[in-house]
Amino acid sequence: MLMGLFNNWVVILLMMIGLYIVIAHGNLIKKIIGLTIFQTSVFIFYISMAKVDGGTAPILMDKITAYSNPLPHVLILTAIVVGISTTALGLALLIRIKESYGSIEEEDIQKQDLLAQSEQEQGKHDSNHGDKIT
Amino acid sequence: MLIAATVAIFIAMFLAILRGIVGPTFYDRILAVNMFGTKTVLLIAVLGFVMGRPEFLDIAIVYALINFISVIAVLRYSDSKEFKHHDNAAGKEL
Amino acid sequence: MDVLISIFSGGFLLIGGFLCISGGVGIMRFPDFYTRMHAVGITDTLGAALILIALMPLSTDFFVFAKLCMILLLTLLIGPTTSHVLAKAAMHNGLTPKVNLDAPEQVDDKEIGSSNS
Amino acid sequence: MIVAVAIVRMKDLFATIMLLGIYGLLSASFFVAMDAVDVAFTEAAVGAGISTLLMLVTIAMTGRHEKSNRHKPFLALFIVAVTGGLLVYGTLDVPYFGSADSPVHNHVAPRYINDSQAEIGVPNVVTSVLASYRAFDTFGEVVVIFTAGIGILALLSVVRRPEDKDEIDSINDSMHEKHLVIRIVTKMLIPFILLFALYVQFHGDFGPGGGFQAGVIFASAIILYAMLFGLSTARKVINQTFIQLVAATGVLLYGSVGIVSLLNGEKFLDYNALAVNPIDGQHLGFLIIELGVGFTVASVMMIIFFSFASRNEMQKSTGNGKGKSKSRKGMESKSC
Repeated sequence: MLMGLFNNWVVILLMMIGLYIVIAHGNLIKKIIGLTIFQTSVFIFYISMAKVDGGTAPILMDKITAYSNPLPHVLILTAIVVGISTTALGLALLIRIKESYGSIEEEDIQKQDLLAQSEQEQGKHDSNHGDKIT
Repeated sequence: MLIAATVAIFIAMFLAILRGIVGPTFYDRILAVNMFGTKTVLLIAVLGFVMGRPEFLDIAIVYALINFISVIAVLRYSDSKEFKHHDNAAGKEL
Repeated sequence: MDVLISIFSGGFLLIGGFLCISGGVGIMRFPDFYTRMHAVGITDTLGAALILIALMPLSTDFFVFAKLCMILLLTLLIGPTTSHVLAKAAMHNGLTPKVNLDAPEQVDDKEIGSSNS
Repeated sequence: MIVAVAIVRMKDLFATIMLLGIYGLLSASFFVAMDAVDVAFTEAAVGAGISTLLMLVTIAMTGRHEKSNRHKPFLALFIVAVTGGLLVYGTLDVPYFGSADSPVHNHVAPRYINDSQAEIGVPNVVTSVLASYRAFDTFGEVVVIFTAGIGILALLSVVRRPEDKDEIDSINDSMHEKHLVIRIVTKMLIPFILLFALYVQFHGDFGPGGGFQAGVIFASAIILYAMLFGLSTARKVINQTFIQLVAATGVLLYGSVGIVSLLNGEKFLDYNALAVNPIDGQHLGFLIIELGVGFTVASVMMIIFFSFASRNEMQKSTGNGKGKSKSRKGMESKSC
């Protein structure tokens, strides 16, 4: 009875692992891997939805009556290729981040940002001060 | 017989995954991935015959090729000094 | 004829499956990388070849047969190549084989191992 | 079987990538078991091959060690647990796995399965849905891929200076001097891979395959070549501008089919207008559209790989040439 829902639970487990990685890890590559896992869980959900008991692959042949549902296959087929290109875009951004910040840890980047911001403000403050004096 | 072969392949795959997770050195992991890929090729070929749709063999060919490519890619991009150093350390820990 | 074919392919499948499992056990149980690679490299290629040969007489279509032949060729070509490259890369990057220092018969090995490390 | 891999996934950084490779293979074999042959095809080529490769190149550039501190793991765990609980509660209403009467199978799918043979004349239903019934959708996907390729080009494109070239060449030489065996095997394999890609491209109507898969396989052959014989050699074979041109041509080819059918007085991307006999028109439309998709996907994958790899080599060469590296780093930081 409950075995019928087993595949959904596997999907949810995978999805939650992906979500956990995205939230809890500071490393940006790790975050992208988490996103990939999340993505794959959605793929698996669609594909397992398309399965029909006793059906085979949706390539029409004589003597076969039951096929799995082709529509989710189509959606996922394109989604995989789009997924890889977006992942690649993310990785490209990541390389640029590494080049300009020297790190791909979230905390380091935030620290550097704060530092730069405070320096800027300091600079403004100083210049204001100078203006007042003169 | 087909079923027996499938089960055997499954067991081998499981062991390969374990080695991939445990594997102390970097090369152990590549080895595990490679073995896993070969087993996947076999699994798909056998599954195609079990299900009576031998058209699946196309996928098996792709797997064999991709397996080769990914092993080469791993070796090509792991040749930097950082890896060397790290693996030396790991090898001595063994 | 049918019986012959099924016995033939069944036997090959069994041997292939056995080889796969033994390779799996080998990758888990052996002590260091090179012995593991030895286990996997041999059983993988032979097991794959045996299973593919076993599937050949079961195929009904000529195309299926041709594809099986292709996969067989590919595995025979790729398997040894990858193990060769792996071993070479590991050696090149300074991963030394583990040598049993206690065994009295392996004095030569010991010397080699010590000179390597 | 999938759970086993999934749980152990959050360990150190480099091992995760290897595990990601295994994970890709595993999910692809799951797709085979679920009858989704075409999807398994794509996932095999993409998930196990290309994405692992890209991750590796990135890691080679950014370093493999992860800082161990995670911020607020308990809060994250709590959020995850609550969301997961809600989702599990939601699944109680979902139809059981494999049941034939669930709403998914009763909407448009029966029509695709029953009528596509008569309307389109192609045995692979997935291909006919992809390229005919939902052609507009697929057009969108192709454009997205094209855009991603352009984005990566904009982010990572390398301006080549003449003095860089010698260093890069010397790196390449040292790289492939030592791999004699693998080079010979690769030389034997590459024509086979290219041929197989073409087979997948044109056999997509009858078996698993089509433009997306063929594009990825074709690109992987070129990538293999570039990895072993050096980027500059590969660039001599297929130069960058040519690839970019091909990517644009693919999208244009797809779009122009739509325009032609518009001009013939039918709807956008309605292939019946392409020939006198509707079925012939469909076949023609399929051929052109799959070609367009294949062109775009293959060249975008190559663009992605080339820009990643040349970035990598540029960093390497700046590391090697010590005298020049300072000034160049200064320039880089300025440009950033």
